Amino acid sequence: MFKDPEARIVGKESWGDYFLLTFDSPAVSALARPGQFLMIKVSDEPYPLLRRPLGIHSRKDKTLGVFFKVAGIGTALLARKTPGETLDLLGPLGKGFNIDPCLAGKPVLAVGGGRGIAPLYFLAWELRALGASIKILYGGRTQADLPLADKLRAEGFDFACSTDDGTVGRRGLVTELMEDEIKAGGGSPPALVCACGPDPMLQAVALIARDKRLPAELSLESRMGCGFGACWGCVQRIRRDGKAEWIKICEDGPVFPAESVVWEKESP
Amino acid sequence: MFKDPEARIVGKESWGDYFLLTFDSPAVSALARPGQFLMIKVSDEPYPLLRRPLGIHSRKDKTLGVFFKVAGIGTALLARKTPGETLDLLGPLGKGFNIDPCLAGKPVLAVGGGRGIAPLYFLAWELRALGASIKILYGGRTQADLPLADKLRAEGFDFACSTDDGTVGRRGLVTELMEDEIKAGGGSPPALVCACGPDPMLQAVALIARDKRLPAELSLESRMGCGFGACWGCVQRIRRDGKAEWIKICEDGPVFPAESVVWEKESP
Amino acid sequence: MSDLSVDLGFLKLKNPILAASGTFGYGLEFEPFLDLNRLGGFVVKGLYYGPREGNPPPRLVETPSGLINAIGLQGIGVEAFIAKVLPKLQALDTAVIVNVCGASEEEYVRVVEALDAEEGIAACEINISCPNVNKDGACPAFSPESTRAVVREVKRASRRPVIVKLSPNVTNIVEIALAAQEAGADAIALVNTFLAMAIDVETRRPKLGNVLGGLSGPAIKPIALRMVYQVASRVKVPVIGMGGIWSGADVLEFMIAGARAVQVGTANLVDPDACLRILGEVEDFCRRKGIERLEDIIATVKT
Amino acid sequence: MSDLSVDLGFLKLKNPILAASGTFGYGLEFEPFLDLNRLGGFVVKGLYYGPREGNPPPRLVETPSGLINAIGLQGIGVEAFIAKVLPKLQALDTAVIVNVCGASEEEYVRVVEALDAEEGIAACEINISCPNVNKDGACPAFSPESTRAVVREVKRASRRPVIVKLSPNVTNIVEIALAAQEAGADAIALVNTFLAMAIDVETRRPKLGNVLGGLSGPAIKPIALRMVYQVASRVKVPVIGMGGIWSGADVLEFMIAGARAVQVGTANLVDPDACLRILGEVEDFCRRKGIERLEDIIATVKT
Ligand SMILES: Cc1cc2nc3c(=O)[nH]c(=O)nc-3n(C[C@H](O)[C@H](O)[C@H](O)COP(=O)(O)OP(=O)(O)OC[C@H]3O[C@@H](n4cnc5c(N)ncnc54)[C@H](O)[C@@H]3O)c2cc1C
Ligand SMILES: Cc1cc2nc3c(=O)[nH]c(=O)nc-3n(C[C@H](O)[C@H](O)[C@H](O)COP(=O)(O)OP(=O)(O)OC[C@H]3O[C@@H](n4cnc5c(N)ncnc54)[C@H](O)[C@@H]3O)c2cc1C
Ligand SMILES: Cc1cc2nc3c(=O)[nH]c(=O)nc-3n(C[C@H](O)[C@H](O)[C@H](O)COP(=O)(O)O)c2cc1C
Ligand SMILES: Cc1cc2nc3c(=O)[nH]c(=O)nc-3n(C[C@H](O)[C@H](O)[C@H](O)COP(=O)(O)O)c2cc1C
Ligand code: FES
Ligand code: FES
Repeated sequence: MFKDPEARIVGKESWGDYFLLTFDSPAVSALARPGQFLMIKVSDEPYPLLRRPLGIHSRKDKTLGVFFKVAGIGTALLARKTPGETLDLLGPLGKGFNIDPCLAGKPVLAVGGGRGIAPLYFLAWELRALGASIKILYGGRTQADLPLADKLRAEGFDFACSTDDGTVGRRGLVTELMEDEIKAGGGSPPALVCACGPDPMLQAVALIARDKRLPAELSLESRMGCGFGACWGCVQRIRRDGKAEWIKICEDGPVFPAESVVWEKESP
Repeated sequence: MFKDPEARIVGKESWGDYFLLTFDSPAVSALARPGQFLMIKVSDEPYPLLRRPLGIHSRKDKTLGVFFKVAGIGTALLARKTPGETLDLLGPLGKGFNIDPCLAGKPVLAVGGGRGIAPLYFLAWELRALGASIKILYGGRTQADLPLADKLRAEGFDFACSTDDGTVGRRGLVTELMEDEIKAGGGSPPALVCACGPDPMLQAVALIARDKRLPAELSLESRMGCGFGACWGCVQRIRRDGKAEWIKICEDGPVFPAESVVWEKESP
Repeated sequence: MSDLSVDLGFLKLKNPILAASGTFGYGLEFEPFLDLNRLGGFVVKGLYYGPREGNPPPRLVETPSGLINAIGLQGIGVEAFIAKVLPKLQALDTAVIVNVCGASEEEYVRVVEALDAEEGIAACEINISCPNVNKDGACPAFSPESTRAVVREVKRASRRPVIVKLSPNVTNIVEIALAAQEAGADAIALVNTFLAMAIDVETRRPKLGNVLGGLSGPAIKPIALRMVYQVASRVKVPVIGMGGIWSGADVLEFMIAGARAVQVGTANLVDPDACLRILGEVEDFCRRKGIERLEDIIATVKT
Repeated sequence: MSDLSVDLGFLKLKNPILAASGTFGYGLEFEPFLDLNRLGGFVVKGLYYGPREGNPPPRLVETPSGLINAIGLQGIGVEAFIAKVLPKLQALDTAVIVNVCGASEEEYVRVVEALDAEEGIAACEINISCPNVNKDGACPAFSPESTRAVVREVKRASRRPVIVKLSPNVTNIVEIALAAQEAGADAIALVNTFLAMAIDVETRRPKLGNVLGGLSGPAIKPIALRMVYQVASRVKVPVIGMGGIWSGADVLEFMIAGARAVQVGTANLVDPDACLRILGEVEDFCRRKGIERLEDIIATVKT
């Protein structure tokens, strides 16, 4: 956990509202694990006030990448940054996915909704390096929400996608794709399901996993004040030792075992 | 008085902390007079909150120019704008210099301190067009504060300058240069002195003008809320009909006859 | 087209957007920038009986997402207003509200009485909450007793509806609002500015000639909204909400919290056509959400 | 090198920069980012006697130049603090201050008594001003009587210096500060957060699980500074100023207004090393201005 006030941006790609920034950050990169995230400063002034949390999307030598969708003022400011400029970031933060070495040779399913693909890409590379047989399911509202599809395919990942409107891939939800996939897998169910995306999607993933008795890890989101455990602003209800508590997502998460997450009926 | 929300920037020059932006704003340009100013939006967000007042520096057909020194966050943001982007501005605001047609053929002295040169450049062009014989005195702390010197000379203006440190021109204050100039002029004192610059300089100009019985017009600065007379935030003590009152600089100024300005002992 | 009109009981407004006192001059300053008749209405700059000098400059300091002002209610006084300004306002087809100031109960009454003889004024807004007049920022809206006293006298003297404008610089805003209602206020407007200060560290002098001033703008919106919510859920008279409104969404927040109308202040200084931009954003929201009558959203916050 | 130390009477600080309660965890969370021993000190997260659940999320909303929080003082309670955290803090060479909470006078006393037996605590800061606990944001710091009552009991029970932390949500901050002083407060800290609210216009729900929360950050600085100025010019005990401090210049503003020390809150969340950056800026200022003893600038505002 470091502050790198001057991570130099070395690359930028964009697809509509989606952006990929890569930057040199040797110290943070050396420690980064899939599922961990960064808190990135979006302004030198106290407006917008807070850093923005973004998952670590990729690592290559000393270089890290973030992949994000413009959601408001903070991500919009970030999207204006160009190579040569620097980012001020804290990281790597949180605990990330539980990558057990004995996943080698086993099937793993990574399920990403929209910008939720961000941390799964890093995860997929690491799992592949480990020798796991990873399959990526990537869903969005429409084709424009799947900007990484071509890349994933080109890089040889086993890959399927879905869109709500059917413009590409299976028409429907990515969780329906997930059910198809498990059904098709037949005798060899995934040894682990890793998912990141909007809450309703994660809730559906958790249900399917429970139903099929699959171990699943979910990467959650929440409003973050600090990102490193100091403010207690980011809590989610998590069940531990049978007791549900408000647990800090930034410190103990953002990835939690699916069965430990207690979903509120409606988020207020 | 208009709002032009989309004045397209067509040119940019810079010299250290000093910037010149030119932009198309046909409606505002058509009405602009020397000494008038613009209120320019520096951010789309409520931080920094207020527009920034800048004098009209130049006009050429439908194009206006502002010349400014980076003084803080607002001018720093403005300095980052590039040709192709647009400015949101209100203008032309205020009353400007009193350019009497009978100044034709007569000597006029324009005295500018630092960024105070900004409105005097526009004034000089208009007076020259009118046939007045304008001489520009341009002072600053050091050579770097006189970025327009070469241009003024190249454009054939009668011109002298001073710096506090003597790096270029007369060593000393621009008001000392002004006294020299008046002395040298001998029998033909200026028919009008126009000045813009920091308060102490304007105060000195006012004293010299009173002493030598020269009509003088001073362009004042103050913190502005609106720039168009609505908030009463920008007042300066002005004597009118023998009575000193708080007068709005943005509406009745920013240019006032030197003898009408009541100087506070110290500005708080 | 959604119906944007709102009914204050004593006054029906075309739409809920009023321009706030002190940030809209006498209205006419804005004619180059917008059609005044499209506003719900506007509140003119605070008027004492006689003309007032106001405070020494500097009168303004910008702060993060905020503005501190210490104008000190410089103005022409009610007689000059009636003679020179009001005739021009009478030609308008929008609600003109006069912001009434006074150094004493008697002065409030004198101003209201002078206005009573005139036409073309929709209501008086009694400013018992200006922080820029007394040295320590104190004002009648600091206590229920003095609130009640001023409002009662003004109500007795005025034939017009009386809107009472409250200060946010109090412990219990509900108690003050209830006092104003009890004394006969036809509506409650809140908030006026927050008593504030800034110091120039180079000179060690206050950045305002008056030392203290009033903070407005987006910085204060979350506090203002809280107060409007608290008051609206306790009083029966209509509440006019304000404080940092910068967008249509801000207007909707205040209305959902319980305001029947809103005032836009500091935003007018930055964008003289802010009220109409904001009105457009409210319209777009209603269209997008299929809201037929804007009034239906008032006080619908789901807590 | 200028002398940056400040003397609170009961406690000498290396420098005036303290990290504020609730924004600095239990201190240890910041060790990866800065050397805690370089701080003037820090105030740990508010402690009740027992562990507390805190409020349902969302607990944070960002606003223009501000942050509303409604954490609701989730925490481990004083026993776990003493057992698990305090031993690590005792190894530090900086002033560790404990922020004490209570649902009743008795609870404040119990917490203070539990801490009294321990070493390595420089002072207790009595939090009588948290807006996130009662439904309407009310707290003891809303009235001189309840302030006096809590402070008196705590002073009686504690062998340690007692700093009393006030709420800005009051009409007359000086009156509350005087009450705290009279009841024995060794220092006054102000301000806690401003009671605030935000509404999601799409869902019409409050953006905070707790409905109301407390506003902090640069947005509130001008109001906080005004209150520190008012209080410092009236009380005899040292004043610890805070609210929106983001830079060295902000620290100097508070000190020139009369604060002997300051606390940095929200800035720590954005920049875990904010306190040291700010300290560096204060040092630079002293060097540039030739100030030998930082204490010399306290309460030097020229009004
Ligand atoms: C651990 C974590 C990892 C994330 N990783 C990614 C990623 O890799 N790619 C990506 O596109 N997005 C990611 N997000 C979501 C991203 O942080 C938000 O989209 C972003 O903060 C929105 O900021 P904004 O200023 O653009 O929007 P605004 O709506 O203007 O933000 C307003 C406020 O709400 C907060 N906020 C709004 N939405 C969210 C949210 N969903 N989660 C957390 N805070 C929010 C912001 O921090 C800010 O304080 C992640 C969120 C978390 C918690
Ligand atoms: C009528 C008029 C014409 C001007 N013309 C020019 C010009 O042509 N070129 C130029 O370089 N400068 C000019 N100025 C000064 C210019 O407006 C300020 O330098 C600028 O507003 C500083 O803003 P900032 O955000 O960069 O600095 P900041 O210090 O961050 O500004 C803080 C606040 O103070 C106000 N402020 C600070 N200094 C001044 C000042 N001297 N006058 C008015 N407001 C101030 C700003 O508007 C802002 O609200 C003019 C000022 C006025 C009143
Ligand atoms: C420059 C200025 C002058 C003001 N003058 C008055 C006034 O004369 N009477 C009054 O009741 N309120 C006055 N106010 C307060 C506003 O009407 C409004 O209550 C406050 O600014 C909060 O709204 P805002 O944040 O939208 O500006 C003034 C505010 C500003 C910024
Ligand atoms: C997330 C958060 C939690 C806080 N928790 C506490 C607390 O436990 N006890 C307390 O006295 N103040 C608490 N505060 C208030 C701060 O200590 C401080 O008084 C306030 O935030 C103003 O300072 P700032 O603007 O620098 O943040 C908290 C503030 C924030 C933002
Ligand atoms: S974001 Fe601050 S504790 Fe998690
Ligand atoms: S700046 Fe508003 S009246 Fe002059």
